[in-house]
Amino acid sequence: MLSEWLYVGVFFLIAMFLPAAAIFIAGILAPKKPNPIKNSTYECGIETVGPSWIQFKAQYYVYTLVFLVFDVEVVLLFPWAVAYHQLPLFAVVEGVIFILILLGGLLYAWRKGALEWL
Amino acid sequence: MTPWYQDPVQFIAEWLRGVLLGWGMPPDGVELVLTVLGAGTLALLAMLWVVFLIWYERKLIGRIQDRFGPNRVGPWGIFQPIADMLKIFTKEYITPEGVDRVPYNLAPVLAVASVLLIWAVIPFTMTVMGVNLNVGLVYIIASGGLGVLGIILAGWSSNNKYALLGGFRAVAQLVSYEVPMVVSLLIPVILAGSLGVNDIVMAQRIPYLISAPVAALIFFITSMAETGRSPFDLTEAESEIVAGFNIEYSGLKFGMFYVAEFLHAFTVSLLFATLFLGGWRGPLAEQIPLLGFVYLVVKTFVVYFIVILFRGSLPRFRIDQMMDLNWKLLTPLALVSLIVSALVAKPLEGMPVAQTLALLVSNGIVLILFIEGTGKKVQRRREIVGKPRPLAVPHPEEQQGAQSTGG
Amino acid sequence: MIPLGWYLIFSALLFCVGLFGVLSRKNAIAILMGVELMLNAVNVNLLAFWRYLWASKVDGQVFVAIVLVAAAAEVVVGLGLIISAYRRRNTVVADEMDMLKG
Amino acid sequence: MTGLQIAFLAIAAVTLASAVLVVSSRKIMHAALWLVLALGGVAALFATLEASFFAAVQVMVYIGAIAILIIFSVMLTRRVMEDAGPQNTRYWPAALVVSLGVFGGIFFLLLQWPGFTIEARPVLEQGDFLVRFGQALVSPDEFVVPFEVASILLVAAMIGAIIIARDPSRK
Repeated sequence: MLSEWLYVGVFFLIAMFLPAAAIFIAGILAPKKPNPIKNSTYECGIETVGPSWIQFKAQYYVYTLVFLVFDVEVVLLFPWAVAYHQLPLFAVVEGVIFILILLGGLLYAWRKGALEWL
Repeated sequence: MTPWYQDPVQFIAEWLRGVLLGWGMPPDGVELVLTVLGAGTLALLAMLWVVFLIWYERKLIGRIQDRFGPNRVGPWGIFQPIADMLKIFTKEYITPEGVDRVPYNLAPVLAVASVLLIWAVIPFTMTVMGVNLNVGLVYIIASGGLGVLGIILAGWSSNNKYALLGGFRAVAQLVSYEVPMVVSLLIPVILAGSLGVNDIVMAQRIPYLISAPVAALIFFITSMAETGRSPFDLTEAESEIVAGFNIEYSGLKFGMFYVAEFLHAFTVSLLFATLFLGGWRGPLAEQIPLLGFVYLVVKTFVVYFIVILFRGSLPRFRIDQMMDLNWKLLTPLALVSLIVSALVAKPLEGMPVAQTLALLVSNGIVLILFIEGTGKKVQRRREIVGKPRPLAVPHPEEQQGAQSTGG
Repeated sequence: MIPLGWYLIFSALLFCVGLFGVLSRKNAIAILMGVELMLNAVNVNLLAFWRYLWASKVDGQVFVAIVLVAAAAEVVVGLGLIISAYRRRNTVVADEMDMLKG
Repeated sequence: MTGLQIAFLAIAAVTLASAVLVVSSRKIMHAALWLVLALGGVAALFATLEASFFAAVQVMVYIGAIAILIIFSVMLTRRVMEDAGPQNTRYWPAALVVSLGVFGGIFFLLLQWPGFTIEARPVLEQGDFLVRFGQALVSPDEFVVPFEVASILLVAAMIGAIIIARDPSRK
């Protein structure tokens, strides 16, 4: 068990190291001739953030929120799914009730218009 | 011991272990060295593989669009990506003013790492895999979360409104499509009774494409969306938000996002082949592990071909259509098919053929019902939009007169 | 092997760092981050006791799952409230959110 | 000192350092990014505890979902806090005293406790632990009520948050 996670840790470090090394090497090979105009932000549009812009973004936020709830519910469903073969029928039905509650929440959010892109 | 040509990787590992032990290294040290070597080789091969993928995909897209594709450097242009690589390695990094240095440089690294991480748990043959983690599927989903983090970092640290907007869009899209994907992955878990990727492959005497076609379909669509390429490439819609979250990146830092995208497209094909097409399974694959690798590669390339075909032939979705597709079709469909599969498979346990048939039929019914339902809705919308609108409307009185005379 | 005490001291430290964040931060989102740290400290503790004392039972892990659910619900509602307050009052400073006073 | 102990100390040090930065960083966005690192460190500690499932779930839920949601809200509200000066209230020394006091209390209690130096038993029935976990979650004499209530709680939280967070100008 621990050796498997050791492998995962080593693999994670290597997976971070390889692209970082590539970027670093390219940084050495590449020319460096910065000048203020080249380094300015594209279209110079930094401070165009207004209240209307923020209102527009709220929909992104609602999607993330619904996603978080689904993610956690699925985490609870994973052990149920793994144990599926060892469960009697009524235990499977309990899992199904769990999913039905989730589906009900989704339908409610749908009817409330939370899933509409505006 | 099996002959070397049947399972070369195991053979080399055994040989290396013997050599290192012969040098008098402690056993723990030997294991650590083997772990580092194995992980390093796997990750390096996966990254170098991108060179081939870029050529293959460009060639194929060229054919789809009635072009030759790359054909100048080497036979069939096969060295084109290497030439491109040499070029991009010597391109200047332009770091704009006001970026947040550490997140800005971390983002491309995370984007590549999140895709590479998936390779650690994929079984290439019966014996050769990075690690046989018993929670492999959760691990795969978790590594996807790191990719989302990379994009949000890129979008925010660039200090650019287009990058921020693109980052918001990309994250909303990736996060939304993760919901049906995760739910549809529960169905193979139910059928195999394990979260380990190799266990799922082992359990596929009949590929899950047959016993869980709806889950396979949802997984295919959502993983296409997760790669963020056409028809789901709203994150980099040139006409709307210039280039999306990676607008301020240049040189190899941009190249890393590019690499991550190509590698991701191949990796999801690999995952699809593993989870739904039986991975390395095939005739004689258990006796000769090397043969399993060949099966896996063939299956993966079939899926990869379809992925590229989709990319080359479908137009981009509008963002509201894309979100509707996810939340109003795929998510309910995934939940309903999960319920149906769980209820249908239970009474028929121990009868694999009957179970598979029942699952296939019930999946088909669910799919048809959903397509019927949404089809009608789309029809209605089309009627509203597509009502004939005459350019010049006659005056109401005139119209009445015309009608009375005509009648 | 690692003694159990190491995990307990670690989680106590993490809990207190989170507590400091909750007590001292102005920004409501930062307060939520402190709460997250505290909940994580609790999870470390639960899993450490599970591993060292009741490794053959699942109760410890079920507790962790429930804490996870509670943390998710707390973040969802808490951030929803913060965003709503931000819209109405244009502030995320916890002391300035006094809407119940009218 | 075994390799595992060194790994533990390194992970714990990184986690605590980033936790301190979470609560002291001036830029709220940086605090959120340090939070990601702290959560990752906790996930690594779960792995050392051989709680595989929760190590992976920690990354999937905390980093992949909760941290993303927090970063989103920071982005949505960032303009207000940009130039607001120090991020801690003026009572922060009092908060520090309270936190240190709580830690001192816990530490003192731990020293009194005889199980302080317990070492883990090496054997652990890992094979079908997840199966056992799943059975416990839906078995009526174990945790089926918390299981279903968790679902209701989450759905209720989702609905509540949607209603709260909706654009007030929209009908």
